[in-house]
Amino acid sequence: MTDLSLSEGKVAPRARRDIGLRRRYAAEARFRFYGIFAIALGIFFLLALLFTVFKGGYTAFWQTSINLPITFDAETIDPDNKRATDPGKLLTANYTVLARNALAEKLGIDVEDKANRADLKLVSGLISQGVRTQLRDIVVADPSVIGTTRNVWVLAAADVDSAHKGQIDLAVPEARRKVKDQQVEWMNKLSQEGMMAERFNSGLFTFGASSRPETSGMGVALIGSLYMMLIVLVLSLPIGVAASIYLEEFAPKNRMTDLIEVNINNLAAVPSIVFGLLGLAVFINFAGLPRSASLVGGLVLTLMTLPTIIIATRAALKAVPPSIRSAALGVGASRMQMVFHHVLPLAAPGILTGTIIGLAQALGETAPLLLIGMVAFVANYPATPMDPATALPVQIFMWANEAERAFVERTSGAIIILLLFLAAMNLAAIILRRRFERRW
Amino acid sequence: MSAATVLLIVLAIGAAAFAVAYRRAAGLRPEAGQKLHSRAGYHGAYAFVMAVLPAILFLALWKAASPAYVENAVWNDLPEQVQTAPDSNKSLLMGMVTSIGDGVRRLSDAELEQAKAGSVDLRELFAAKGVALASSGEPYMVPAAVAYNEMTDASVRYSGIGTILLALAGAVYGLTGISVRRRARNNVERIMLWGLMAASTIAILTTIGIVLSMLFQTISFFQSVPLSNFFFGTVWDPRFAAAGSGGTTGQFGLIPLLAGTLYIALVAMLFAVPIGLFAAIYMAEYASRRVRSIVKPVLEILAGIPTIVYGIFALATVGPLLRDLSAALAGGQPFILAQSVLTAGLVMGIMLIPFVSSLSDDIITAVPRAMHDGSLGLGATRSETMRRVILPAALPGIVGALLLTASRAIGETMIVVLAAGVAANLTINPGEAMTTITVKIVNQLTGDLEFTSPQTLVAFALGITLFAITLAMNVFALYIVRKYREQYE
Amino acid sequence: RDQIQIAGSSTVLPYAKIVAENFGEAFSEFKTPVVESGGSSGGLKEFCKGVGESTIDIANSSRPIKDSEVKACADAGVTDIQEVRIGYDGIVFATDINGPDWALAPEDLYKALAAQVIVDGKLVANTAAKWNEVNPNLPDWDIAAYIPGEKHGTREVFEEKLLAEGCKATGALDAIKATGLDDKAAAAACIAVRKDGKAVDIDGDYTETLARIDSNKTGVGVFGLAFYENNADKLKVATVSGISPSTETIAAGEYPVSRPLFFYVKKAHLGVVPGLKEYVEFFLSDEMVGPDGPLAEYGLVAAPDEERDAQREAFDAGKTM
Amino acid sequence: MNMLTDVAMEQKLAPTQDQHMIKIQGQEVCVHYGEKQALFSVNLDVRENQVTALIGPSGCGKSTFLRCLNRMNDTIDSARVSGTITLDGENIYDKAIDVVELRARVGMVFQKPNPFPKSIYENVAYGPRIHGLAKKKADLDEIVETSLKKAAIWNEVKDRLHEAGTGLSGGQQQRLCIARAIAVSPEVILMDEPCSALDPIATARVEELIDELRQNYTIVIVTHSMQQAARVSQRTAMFHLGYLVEEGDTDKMFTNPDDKRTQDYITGRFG
Amino acid sequence: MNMLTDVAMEQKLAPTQDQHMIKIQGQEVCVHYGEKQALFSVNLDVRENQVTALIGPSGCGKSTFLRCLNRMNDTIDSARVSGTITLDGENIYDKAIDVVELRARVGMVFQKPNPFPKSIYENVAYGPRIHGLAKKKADLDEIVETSLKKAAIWNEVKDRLHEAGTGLSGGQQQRLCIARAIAVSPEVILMDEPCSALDPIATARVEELIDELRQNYTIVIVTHSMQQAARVSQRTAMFHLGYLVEEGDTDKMFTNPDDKRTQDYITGRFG
Ligand SMILES: Nc1ncnc2c1ncn2[C@@H]1O[C@H](COP(=O)(O)OP(=O)(O)OP(=O)(O)O)[C@@H](O)[C@H]1O
Ligand SMILES: Nc1ncnc2c1ncn2[C@@H]1O[C@H](COP(=O)(O)OP(=O)(O)OP(=O)(O)O)[C@@H](O)[C@H]1O
Ligand SMILES: [Mg+2]
Ligand SMILES: [Mg+2]
Repeated sequence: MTDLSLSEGKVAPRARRDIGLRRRYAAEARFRFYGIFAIALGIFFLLALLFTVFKGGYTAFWQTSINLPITFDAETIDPDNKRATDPGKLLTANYTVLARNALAEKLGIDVEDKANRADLKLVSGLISQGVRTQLRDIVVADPSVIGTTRNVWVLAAADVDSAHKGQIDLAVPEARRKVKDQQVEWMNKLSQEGMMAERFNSGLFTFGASSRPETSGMGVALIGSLYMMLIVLVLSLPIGVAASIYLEEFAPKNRMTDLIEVNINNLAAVPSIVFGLLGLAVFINFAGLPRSASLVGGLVLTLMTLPTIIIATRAALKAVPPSIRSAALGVGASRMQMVFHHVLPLAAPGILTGTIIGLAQALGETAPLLLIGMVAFVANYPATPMDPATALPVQIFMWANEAERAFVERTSGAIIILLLFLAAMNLAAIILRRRFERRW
Repeated sequence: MSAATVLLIVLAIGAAAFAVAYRRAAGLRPEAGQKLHSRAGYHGAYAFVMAVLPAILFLALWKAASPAYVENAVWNDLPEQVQTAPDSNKSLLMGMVTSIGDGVRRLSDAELEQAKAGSVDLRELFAAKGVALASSGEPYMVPAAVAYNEMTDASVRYSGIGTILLALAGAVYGLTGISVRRRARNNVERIMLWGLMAASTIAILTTIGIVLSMLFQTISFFQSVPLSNFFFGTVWDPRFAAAGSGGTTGQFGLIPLLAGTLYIALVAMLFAVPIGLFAAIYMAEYASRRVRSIVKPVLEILAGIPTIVYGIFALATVGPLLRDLSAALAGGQPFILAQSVLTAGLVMGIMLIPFVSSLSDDIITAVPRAMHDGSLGLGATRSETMRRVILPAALPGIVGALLLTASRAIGETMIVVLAAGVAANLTINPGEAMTTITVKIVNQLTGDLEFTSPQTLVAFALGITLFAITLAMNVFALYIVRKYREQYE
Repeated sequence: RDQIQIAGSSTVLPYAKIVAENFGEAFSEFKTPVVESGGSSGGLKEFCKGVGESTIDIANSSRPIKDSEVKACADAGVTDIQEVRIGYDGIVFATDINGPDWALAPEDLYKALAAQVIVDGKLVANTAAKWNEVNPNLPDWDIAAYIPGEKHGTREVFEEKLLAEGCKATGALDAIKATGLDDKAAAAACIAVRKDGKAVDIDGDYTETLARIDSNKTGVGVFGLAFYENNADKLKVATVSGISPSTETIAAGEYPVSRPLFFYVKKAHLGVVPGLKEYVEFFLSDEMVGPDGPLAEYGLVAAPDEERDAQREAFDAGKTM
Repeated sequence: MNMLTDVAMEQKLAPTQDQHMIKIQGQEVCVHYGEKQALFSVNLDVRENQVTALIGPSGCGKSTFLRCLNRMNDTIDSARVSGTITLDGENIYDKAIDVVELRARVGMVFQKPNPFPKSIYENVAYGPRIHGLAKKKADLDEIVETSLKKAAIWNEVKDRLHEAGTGLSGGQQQRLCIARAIAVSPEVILMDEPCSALDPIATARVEELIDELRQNYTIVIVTHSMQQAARVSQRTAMFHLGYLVEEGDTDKMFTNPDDKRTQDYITGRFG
Repeated sequence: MNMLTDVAMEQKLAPTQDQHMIKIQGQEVCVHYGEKQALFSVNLDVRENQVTALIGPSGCGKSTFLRCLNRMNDTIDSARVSGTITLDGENIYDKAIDVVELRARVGMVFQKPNPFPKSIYENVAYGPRIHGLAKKKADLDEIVETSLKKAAIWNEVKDRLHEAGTGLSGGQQQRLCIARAIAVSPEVILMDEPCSALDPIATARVEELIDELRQNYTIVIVTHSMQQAARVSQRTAMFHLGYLVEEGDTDKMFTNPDDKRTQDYITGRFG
């Protein structure tokens, strides 16, 4: 239908201007490539890191255990039969011996024979010392088991666990390693009979700190970190956002606010351990809060996280276009309403990013906790944030410095747990952020 | 009445005030030509705040002030000779008195009489009750402790009553003036503004706290080490004096540490900023929503990995890799040591990537579309648009992000310890080891050395110095940002 | 407060942990004590903050408390301090398991690691690059020694027991004195370590040293005996002056490089903090610090019987410093 | 000189306008943007229940003056306003004045349409909501609907009330902003070129709306269209280079202006 | 039905236009925003060295069509364009086509003025600079000056070239954007209501400019002013609800339109 005019109008297009397209496209392609390259590099590093961590750590989630038919011998547990009157009796009984005897019997060693003392010591060495509390808990929970026989999976000792996982070089001379040849032989036997197996290491998540690798876990640290992150979130997000709002939206632009701004930026550069000093001075010495408590840890980390959140929030607030503000003011919104109804939601993605990064940093921080006594050995669960607790990175840090081989994989395992914790923590923020993201 | 119960009561009064005020305001019938100035909710909120805020402030002030007051009163009642005795340490003595006060509460009357009479050893008596005393104590302390207890009890009682009365008064005040023209919203917003202002002063308080918590030790450090030795010394070797200088105090040269700090941070920034910025640009401009929504949080994981993991990564992987690589390149002798500025900078840079990328991405995305369209409409390529229009418009925010990144680089410890070591060298070769101020702060604080020695105290001097240096850098950064700021629309 | 609070040396930490854990299990009426890490200095500093609920009860230390610290303590009201010596920590040199055997003497270490050595009777800066330059019996390895950082108590032991000895033995001490330094300065000069990167300070823990040796197979590291024993399948230990380190040789005083470990108890807290007295007694019992106890198993060199008895007696008698 | 003209004019016109009270009175209003002065001693009254049109070449200060009337200039850091402006006799630059209430009473439609990045419904409902004008959801729906209808955009958006306001065409955005402004039923409505992006039909509707609103409200409108000024306004003020050149009855201004510049501008012979 | 009208019209008009070649040809152009279709099979030609005016009620798809011509719709995520549009016979939606070059050839002035947050000078110099149109600083100064002069804003801004472009009045911003667009001397200039915020004098200047540019360039202009369309354009296209209702010689359109809707719209009887 337009053919007519087309055929009439068709002439050679006029010479095009040279606007350096080739060069500019090369630049464009380069630019784009840099972007892809940067992201790829970032992801590569992440994968490399994750790979090293996972490679070293996934084994920590399995723990060698031995399935033993344990006879809860009344003779051994409560020789004078006083448990009815003195419940403390059950707590102090010699449970270790029960497990040892059960295992010795399995391996065909006569417990009564004095000549077998050396062997019995080796047998004991197969079983974790933690068996004491394990069996005790069973008995205390249900004293009627006394006198019966039950199959119980008991933890193997840490060295046995390492050997079973192939982490100890069995080729080196026997004298130089912790696991003896006899023990290896028994281990093979037990494995073949299916009595020794690797089971999921739930203790890694539930146990508190311990000097024995096989009974040490992240339980206390998880609770401590949870408390601290809650405190940090509840305090630093509102305070940080409030401070940013004041500075960005309300404060007169003068020397004073410049001072505050510089100050906040500067706080971000203060080494984290200095915040520990501050926390020690202010919260413990001045305010009299208890040492090693996650409350103090949370407060210190809050102070440390604040600058990050404030800087991110201010940047996000600055980026909201002025027309939105005029629009709100124009319909008679007060500045407070303008900020809370319009500017803040639009700045939310940036604020959440700051929060994610700040919280992630707080979650991984050890140095400030050192001075307020949270880099510590804490075996009991904290009931409240006022009780002694540790934190995930602290536990990692402490395990990383342990001498025992079995702690090596646990260190990596702990890092994996920390990353999972981080991921769980960030997920909510990331979903929220996606909801708020909007282009105008 | 514990503080918690008082608080609960106050909150309950506030809630009641809110409800009443709300109903009253909602029931107001403005005359013709008049409008309700503030909505009922604001009237309610105002009444609530009036009821709760002064009461809580009062309680807090009382709690803060009363111990000092009580202590003073008790102290003044102590025997003259104690007060004026040359070796009497007030705080120590009062500490005893308060501890005894604690213990007195747990004593039976008979025991108390004994204690007053001085016929028992206070320390043993109290130890049995679970109260620690540093020394055996003096008999005169017991009556003082009893007085102390009475006064504190009274203080708690009065403060509770006072607080509740104040809350009631506040509630009444908040409720009385309710009228059509009352500016409840303005009042509530003014209070909110104060709240916001208070939040921003936390930064100042933190700063003051930081300086104060390091100042005294710093001063005592400089009493034993001359300023010039610290600020201009080029050798860091706190345990050894320079051969021939004769002193035994050691050398506390800041220069090598400062150089190391800046150098490592610089390398880290050189690595993280381009990568982070390009990643941000790619996510904001080129990537599809899906890719962006995955890549961004994935990169953010980098910021959350504990630094000790980075340290181990540097120590076990990156350092040896760089060393072997440089050895292969140079054919034999490696020119990069396993522990070097480069290793530390590189690994720290990895950690910093998300600081740049995520924050910048948010800022870039916030630049209005119209800017973008305006540039594309002129025939600019996307990269030109990005470089020349969007980035300049986003600059203030990006500079903020970069500042944060640089700050983090300066404050990092663990990576440096493991990747660059603790040896304080002064060199310009990035292939060699250096160390940073923060590393030394941590080291000197956590070691086995005497805590009163300059070797430990230097940590505080380092902390304050670093603080001052970064402050200067931030002032400069602020100046730069002001100069180049572009405000859109 | 129903929990004992302990802080201090990271060397003592593993032992304190073992005791604390066993204590918690054996005394079910008490909570397991909290043991903080953070260095002797930090621990003592907290210890000397004062008495009362908000302060710690015990400070672990890998060195004896210094006079200035005792004074600081007293200024803050901490006057009665009880010192407890728990045993000895052996310090060993080790190399990668696959290397040759090492036999070190203080002279070798001095010649290899000191800042200044004596060559032809003159004092010159140390330029030795290989171990066999120092002593032909040592392997042909580049000198790379991972020694404890200056913040560690171990470093002092290393300096006193090896460098100072080596300094004397090689005659450097006299040479240094000859340059006109007084005794103190000369002693300080003796223990100065070369700064050209051949001797690397390690401020982390022994795991870091182990990692260093892992990545540099010809490195020599300084370890605690306990750490070495836990990693005997990866490390080969060197003899010093012909003695191989072990709990026996150290206990017998044959192996020269060892140091005592301590903890300090606030007397004012005894009987106040529940379990504190029991904890200390439990710690000192042979069940724990004895030669067959778990601490020795972990690597602590138990003190001789008489010394342990003396410690127990001193504690029971309430002997303060 | 200007002043004299103004005063003279005022006196001349006064008798015909006594039925309309002065709603807003601007006296000696000067505005500076940083160093640059954008308005010079403007004296201008806005009468109740009338439409006042501000005309003048681009950049002469119309928007600036308009923004003074509800203190929107407060939001521009560099802007400084001097002189007095009274609303119902109260100085709106007084400390005691609550700007928020002022802006609720003096609504504004901006020159560049600036919808919130929210849904169309939320855009309109926002004002009534913060002022508590609707008790129930149904009331609010009602307000939104009437406002959109009055702004002549209801038909186009009624099926997409919950889509983003920023996804509208230019003219639609402008009408949305009008709807948003009238939804809070202010006493005075300031409109900065409300019809610039509108087609003739929509323009006619908006003009009708203005005429209708005039019964109850006071309206100040900036326009570049002489025709529009002539059609909708009762009084017209002519600005030039920051000065108020002339002000008076629209009929008179367009037929027999006092000032040469006005004459030139109206007849298109300006510049 | 539309189609038929189009063809008929085309044939009728063709003879009078052979001196002008077709510059842009749109065939069956449909645009969807997400689910919503905004343009329905539009067939429209733009002839070289002529001014084509797009008219139609607000929201009818004028801007949408305009934005198709230099593929600015690409930047809206939800927008999908189908059909073919050729520029000098090349399909601009072809893979081989380079959008950057296309946009350099087909410049655009947006409906909402969007100056960059840079100085006035930089705003104008931006285009020439990225395209490398000026070798020397002096050349660039020259380009900036002429562009600003052509856009009739030079006098107002010549003393403040280095102040921010965002600090201008609405009309000044609009003219700045015009200057920015012509500074790169594109072959085709798309103008989306370029005069909406301009006073009559400035409008006249811009119209003069358009007339002048027509000698060498091809211009497509969206306008709501019938007068303006009649004054400046040679051809007019009328849109309604996303359909191209009628297209033809401006003279004919305004005197004797074929379509009832056009007639109604022009005479203001629409809706
Ligand atoms: N980004 C978008 N997303 C969704 N719908 C859109 C978008 N932009 C425009 N529309 C819709 O497409 C239709 C045509 O819009 P267009 O902007 O082309 O109108 P117009 O003719 O330019 O109107 P005006 O004269 O008001 O500017 C309108 O109904 C509008 O609401
Ligand atoms: N934010 C600002 N900063 C600096 N100068 C400004 C600002 N806003 C306006 N101006 C200047 O003040 C003068 C008056 O501007 P105003 O916006 O009032 O003009 P106007 O009459 O509304 O013009 P238009 O019809 O083009 O919108 C103009 O010269 C303009 O450049
Ligand atoms: Mg204007
Ligand atoms: Mg449009």
